[in-house]
Amino acid sequence: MTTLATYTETRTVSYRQALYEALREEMEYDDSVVLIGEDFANGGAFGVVGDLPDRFGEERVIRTPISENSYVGVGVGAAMTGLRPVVEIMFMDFMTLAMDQIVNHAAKIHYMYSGQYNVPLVVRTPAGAGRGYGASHSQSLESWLLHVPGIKVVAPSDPADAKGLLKSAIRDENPVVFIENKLLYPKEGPIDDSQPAIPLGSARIRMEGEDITIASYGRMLDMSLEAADLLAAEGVYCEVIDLRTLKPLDIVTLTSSVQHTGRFVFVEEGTGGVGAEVCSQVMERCSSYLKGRVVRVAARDVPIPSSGPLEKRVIPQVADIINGCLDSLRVD
Amino acid sequence: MTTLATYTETRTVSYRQALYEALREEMEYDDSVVLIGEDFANGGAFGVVGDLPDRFGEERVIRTPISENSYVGVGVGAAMTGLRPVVEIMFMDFMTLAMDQIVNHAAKIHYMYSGQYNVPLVVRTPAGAGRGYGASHSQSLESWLLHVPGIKVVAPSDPADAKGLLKSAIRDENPVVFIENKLLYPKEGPIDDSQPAIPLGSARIRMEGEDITIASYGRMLDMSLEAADLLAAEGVYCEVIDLRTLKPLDIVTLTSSVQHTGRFVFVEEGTGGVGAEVCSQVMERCSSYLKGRVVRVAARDVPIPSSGPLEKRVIPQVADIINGCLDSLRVD
Amino acid sequence: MKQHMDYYRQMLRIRRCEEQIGWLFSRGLTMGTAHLSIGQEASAVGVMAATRPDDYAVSTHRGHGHLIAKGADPAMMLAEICGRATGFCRGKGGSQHIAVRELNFLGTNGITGGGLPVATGAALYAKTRKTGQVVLSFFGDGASNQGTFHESLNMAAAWKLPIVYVCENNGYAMFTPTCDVTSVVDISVRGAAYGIPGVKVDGMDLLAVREAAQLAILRARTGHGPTLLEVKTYRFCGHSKSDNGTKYRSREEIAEWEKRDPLRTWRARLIEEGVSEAEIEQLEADVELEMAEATRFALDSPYAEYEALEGVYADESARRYLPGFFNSSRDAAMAVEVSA
Amino acid sequence: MKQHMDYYRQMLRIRRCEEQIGWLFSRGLTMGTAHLSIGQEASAVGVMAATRPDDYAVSTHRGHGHLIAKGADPAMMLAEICGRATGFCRGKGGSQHIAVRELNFLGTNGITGGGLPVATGAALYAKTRKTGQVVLSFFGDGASNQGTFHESLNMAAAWKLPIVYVCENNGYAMFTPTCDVTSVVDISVRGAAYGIPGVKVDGMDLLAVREAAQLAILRARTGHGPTLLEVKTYRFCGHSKSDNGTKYRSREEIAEWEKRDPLRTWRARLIEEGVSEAEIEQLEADVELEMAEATRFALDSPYAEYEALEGVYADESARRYLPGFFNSSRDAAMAVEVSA
Ligand SMILES: Cc1ncc(C[n+]2csc(CCOP(=O)(O)OP(=O)(O)O)c2C)c(N)n1
Ligand SMILES: Cc1ncc(C[n+]2csc(CCOP(=O)(O)OP(=O)(O)O)c2C)c(N)n1
Ligand SMILES: [Mg+2]
Ligand SMILES: [Mg+2]
Repeated sequence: MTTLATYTETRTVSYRQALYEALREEMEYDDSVVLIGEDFANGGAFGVVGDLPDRFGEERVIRTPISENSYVGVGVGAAMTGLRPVVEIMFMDFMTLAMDQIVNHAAKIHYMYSGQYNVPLVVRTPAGAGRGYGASHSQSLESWLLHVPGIKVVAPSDPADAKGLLKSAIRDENPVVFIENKLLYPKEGPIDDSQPAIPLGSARIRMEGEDITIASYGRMLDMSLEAADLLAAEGVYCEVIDLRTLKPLDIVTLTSSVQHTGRFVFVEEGTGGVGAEVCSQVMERCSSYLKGRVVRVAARDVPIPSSGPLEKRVIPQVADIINGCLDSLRVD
Repeated sequence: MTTLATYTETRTVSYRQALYEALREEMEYDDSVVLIGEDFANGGAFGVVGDLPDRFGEERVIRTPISENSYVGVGVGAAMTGLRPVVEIMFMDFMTLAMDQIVNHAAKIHYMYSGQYNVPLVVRTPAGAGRGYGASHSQSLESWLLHVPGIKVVAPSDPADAKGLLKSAIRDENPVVFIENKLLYPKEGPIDDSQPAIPLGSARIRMEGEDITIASYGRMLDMSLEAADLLAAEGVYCEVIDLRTLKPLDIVTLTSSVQHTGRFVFVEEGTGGVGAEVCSQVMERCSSYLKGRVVRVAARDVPIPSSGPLEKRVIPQVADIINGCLDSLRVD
Repeated sequence: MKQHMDYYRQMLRIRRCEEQIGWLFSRGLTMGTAHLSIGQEASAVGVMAATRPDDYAVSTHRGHGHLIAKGADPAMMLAEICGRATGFCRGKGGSQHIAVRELNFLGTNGITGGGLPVATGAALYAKTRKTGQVVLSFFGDGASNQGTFHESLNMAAAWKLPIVYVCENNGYAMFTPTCDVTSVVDISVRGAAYGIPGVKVDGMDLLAVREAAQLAILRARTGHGPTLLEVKTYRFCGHSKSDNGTKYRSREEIAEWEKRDPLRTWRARLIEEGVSEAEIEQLEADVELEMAEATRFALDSPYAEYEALEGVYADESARRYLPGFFNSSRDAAMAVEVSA
Repeated sequence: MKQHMDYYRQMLRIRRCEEQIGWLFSRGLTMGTAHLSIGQEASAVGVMAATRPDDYAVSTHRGHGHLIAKGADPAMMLAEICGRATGFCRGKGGSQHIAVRELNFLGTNGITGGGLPVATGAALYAKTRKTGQVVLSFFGDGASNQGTFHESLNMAAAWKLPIVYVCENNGYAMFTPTCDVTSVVDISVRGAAYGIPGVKVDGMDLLAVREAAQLAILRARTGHGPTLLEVKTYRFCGHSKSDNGTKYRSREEIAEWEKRDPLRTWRARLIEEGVSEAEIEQLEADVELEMAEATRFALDSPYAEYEALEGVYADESARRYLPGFFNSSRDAAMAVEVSA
C-alpha cells in the first residue's frame, strides 16, 4: 500500500475528494473501518470511493446487492460485534427502505440493551435536488432523523468540513447519518491538513453580521451566503451560520447570534422540517430577544418535479432567501 | 348480510367500536373498500376489525403475510386501479418498513404522474406508548409524515372523531395515514349518528379559555384537558384545541385562538416534531400577538423504555403539561 | 408476416427512439439521467406481443422500451424526458416516472424493486373484480435481490394472482455483475421459493420470449397464479447516460452479445421469410422519420412552469361527498337518489 | 448420560421459567406482553447444543428459550421482563429487547424479521476477522415472508458467511396459519433460491435438531456458507399472553401436538436409558426451586427510574479521540505513542 502524499498545509480539493480522503485515511488508520454499499466498482455512483475497492480489497470494501434495509442491518450487526462500517445509500430517497434498521435497530440498540453494545455505524447518503432526477431521486429527508433518538446527523457544506466531519463520524461510537449533497461533489475548497478534529455538534459562523442571523447547511449554505452578499450591498448585514451537524444541534452558537441580531431566518432544501425544529428551539430560548418573526425558507410542500423550470419553483432559490430575510425585517 | 342496528341519535361506544363501525359502514356502502393487513382473524391485534372477516369474506378482508412494505405497496397498486384499500400496520413502529411505499409511491403518484392516477388509500396504524411494550412497539412517528408532500395525516382522540374521520379518510381520494392510539381503544364516548361528515383538516375547540391556547391530539388531548381543569381551579383558563388532522393543519383555528390568548402550548406523545411544525406555523403567523414563549411539551429525546417507571419519565405526564403552561405564562 | 414486420417496427422504434434520447442527453436537452434498453428490445416487444391491450404493465427505471411496446407515443415520451408540458406527465415525472393511464401503464419507477408491490396490487384488483386482466411486472436481475421481490412473489403466489413477473436479466445491476452479489445464476430458480413456475428464456429471441410470455399469461388469466419469467438479455449501452458501460465489462463480452443483436437477427429473419430489402428499408425510413418528428415535437414544446405547485392532492370534488355521514344505510339511500 | 440429563434440565428450565412469566403476567407484574415458547424447547436446546459458547445468537420476540439455552440467568431475565433494575437491560429493554453481551447474545428483537440482517452483519464480522465464530439467526415461519429474510440469505450466500438461519416453523404467525399466507409448505425449500442447503427437521426431536444444527454449523465454520435450517415445531400456548391460542387453532390440533411434547418424550427416553425416576425428580425439584428463586429475585428487585434519560448515546470518552485529525499517518504515529 502506498503512503499518502505529504500534504502542504493548505490544499484545494473537491468535496468529493475530501470525502474520499476521509474514507481512505480512516481505513488506513483503523482496519476495522469497512465500506458497505452498492456499485463501488467504477468509483461508486458519485465517484466518492474512487480507487478504494482496489486499494483495500473486497474484505474492506464490500459490494452489496440492492437490498438497502438489510445491508444497513448488516452494518448494524457488524458494528455491534467489532467493525466500524461506513454504509452508503446511493440516494437519500432510498433511506425510506432502510428506516427500520436505522430507527428501530441502529438508533435504539445502545439504549435499549442498556449500554451493552455500541453501534459505531456511519450511513453516508447523497441528498438534494437540482439535477432533474425527479421525485424519487431528489429528496432531502433529514428532518425525520431529528426525531430519532440515538442517532447523530451531519451535513457538511464544503470540502474541509466534509473531510473533518466524516472522520469524526467514523470515529464516533454512535450511529451517524452523514448527508452529502449531490450538487456539492465538484465544489472546491481549501483544506488545512493541520486543522484539528471537527467535533460533531459544532456550528460555524461563516459570515458575521448584526442585522439578521441566517442559519443553513449543505447546499443552501452557499446560496445563503450569496443572499447575504446581495443584502450587504443594500446595507443589511447578515450573520450566516453553517449548522454542519443537525443533531446534536449547536444551539448555543445559534442563540448567541440571535441574541445579538434579534432576527432569525432558517434556510433548507427540504420541506421545512429541519427549520421547524431549529426555529422552535431558537424561539424557546430567545423569545425576548426576537425583534421580528422567525422565518423558514424551505422547499414548497410538493414532490420534486423532474423538469428544471418546475423544480426551480419548488426548491428555494437565492431570491427566496432574500425575501425571507426581508420578511424577517418586517414589523407587524 | 344483516343490516346495521337502527341507532338512536346518541349512543355511547368505544373508540375501538367506532373504528369498527366506520370500516363496516364504508364497506357496506362501497364494495371497492377492502381491508388489507396482518392477523385479521381473531378480531385483529387490537380487536378493531371484529367480525368483518366473516361478514365480508376473504375477497374484501385480505390477510397478508408479514411483509409491511409490499402489502402497503399492494394497497397502492390496488388503489390506482380501482379499489379503496384500508391497510393496517399493526404498530406504527413497523411503518419504518413501509416508508418507501408510503413516501415514494403513495404520496407522489398523483403529482408525479401528473394527475393520471389517484391513490385513495388509508393506512391505519396504532401508535403510542403506555403499555410497556418497549422501544420497538411504542413510538409516535407522525412528525415524519408532516414533511411528506402528498399525504394526509389524521389522529383522532375520541370515538366520534374516530368514526367520522375514518369515514372521511376512506372517502378521500388521497393517501391518508390514520393514526390510532393504543390506549384509546377502550375509551368510551358519545356518538351522534345524525352528525354530518367530519372533513379532514378541521380542528375542534374542546374547551374555551382566554389565558393559554393548548393544542394537542390523540391520547395527549385528554391529558391536556385534565391539565386545563387543574389550571382552571387555580384561575388559569386554557383553550384546548384538538387538531384531529395533522396534515393538512387547521392553522386558522389555531391562530385565531392564539390571537385571543397570546400564549401557546403544544402537547404531543412523540419527541417534538409535530410541535416543531405547529409552533413554527403559529409563530410565523402570530408573532405580534404572542405574550410569552411558545412551549412544546413532548417526549424526551430518548428511545422508549419498557419498564413503567422509566417510561413515565420519557413520555409526557399531566404534570409536564401544567409545567409547560406555567412556562408559557412566564415573562422573560 | 405483417405481424413479424410489426415486431421489427416496434423493436426499431424503441432502438431509434432511445438513440434520440442519447443524442438529446449529449446536447444537455434531457432532464436528469436516462437508462436506455438498447439490446433488450426483444424482451419488451416479445412480452407485450403476448398481452391484451387492457392488461396492466408496471415498469422500472429502464422503461422506454416497455412504454413504446405498450403503445405509448414516443413524441410524448421524449417531451416528458425533456421536461416539456406536452410530456405524459407534463414534465413532472421525467424518464423514471412516466405513467400512461389510457394504456394501463402504471408507471416507470425510480425505486429498484419498487414496482413489484404496485403491480401485485393491480393484480389484486383484477382478481377481486374479475376483470380478466393480467399484470406484467417488469424488473431487473438487481431488483430480484430486493425484499419487495420476495414479499410480492410470496403474496401473489399465496393469493394466486393474475400476474407475470418478468425479470429482465441483463447480467448487471448498474456496475455490479449479477453473479458477484446474487446467490444464484438463474433468477428463475427462485420461483421454487414460492411454488410457482420459474421459466428462463433467451431474451435475444423474440419468438421464444413471446411464447414463454404467452404461456405465463395464459396461466395467470385462467386463475392459476403467477409465473416468474426470466428473460436473459444484455444492454449494449451503459447503465445510464453517465456511464459508457465499458469499465466493468470487457469489450469482448459486449461484442459477443452484439453479435446476437435482436434487431439484426430479426431483420435477417424477415429477409429469409421473403420480405424484400426495399420493404424493410421503407419501414426503417418511416421509423427514422417518426423519431425525428418526435424529437422535434419534444424540442418545440414549451416547458410547464406555473403548475409546479399544483396537483399535489387529488381534487376532492371528483368524489361524491355525501351528507348524513355516519349512517351508511342512509348514505346508500342517498347515493341511489344522487345517481338516479 | 450427563449430557442427556443436561438437555432435560435446559428444556425444563425454559418451560418452568416461562410458566413463571405466565404467572407474573397474570398478576400484572410483567411489563408489556410476553411471547412464550412452550412446546418449542427442543429447538432452542437442540440448536444451542451444537454451538460453541462464543458463537453469536440473534433471536426474536419469542426468545426466552434461546436466552436460557445460551446460558442466560433466568433471574436476570425475569427481572428484565418485570422491568427491574437488575434485569439484563435494567428494564429498558423488556421481553422483546434483551441482549447479553458476555454470552454473545445479540438480542431478542421486536421487529419480525428484523434480526436477520443484524445476524448477517455479525457473520460478516466473524468472517472478515476470521474469528471462527458462527452466528445463529433465529426467526419464525412468519418472518420468512419478510423482505429481510430474502435480502439477508442472498447476501450471506453470495458472501459465504458463517451463519445458520434457523426457522422455527410453529405453523402460525400470530393468528394466521402459515399455509394461508405463505406460498410454500416447507420454508426450507427457499434455500434453493440462494443456492444453499435447505434442511427440514422434526423440532420435537432434540437429537434430530442437534444433528442437523451440527452439520449446518460445521458447514458454516469451515467456510462453506450459510444453511437454512427449518425446525418444525409448535407452540402449545397462545401467541402472546393476551391470546390463549384456541380461537384460530382447534383443540384437537393442539392435543395432537401435545402428545409429542419434547419434555415428556425426553423424560421417557431418560428412563429408558436407565436414569432413575428419583434422579429425574431431584432434577425437577432443583429446577422448580431455581425458578421460584429467580422469580423472587425479580420481584424483590427495585425498579430503575432515574436512569431513564441516560445512556442514549455511547460515551465518547471510551474511544481514542486524537488531535492532528486530518492526516492519518500523523494519527497513526500518535496512536503508537498513546498505546506505548
Ligand atoms: C432502491 C434503489 N436502490 C438503488 C437504486 C440505484 N439503481 C438504479 S438502477 C440500479 C440497478 C438495477 O439493476 P437491475 O435491477 O438489474 O436493472 P437494470 O438496470 O440492469 O435494467 C440501481 C442500483 C435505485 N434506483 N433504487
Ligand atoms: C415488522 C413486524 N410486523 C408485525 C409484528 C407483529 N408480530 C409479532 S410476532 C408476529 C408473528 C410472527 O410469526 P413467526 O415469525 O412465525 O414467529 P412466531 O410468533 O410463530 O414464533 C407478528 C405478526 C412485528 N412484531 N413486527
Ligand atoms: Mg440488470
Ligand atoms: Mg410462527
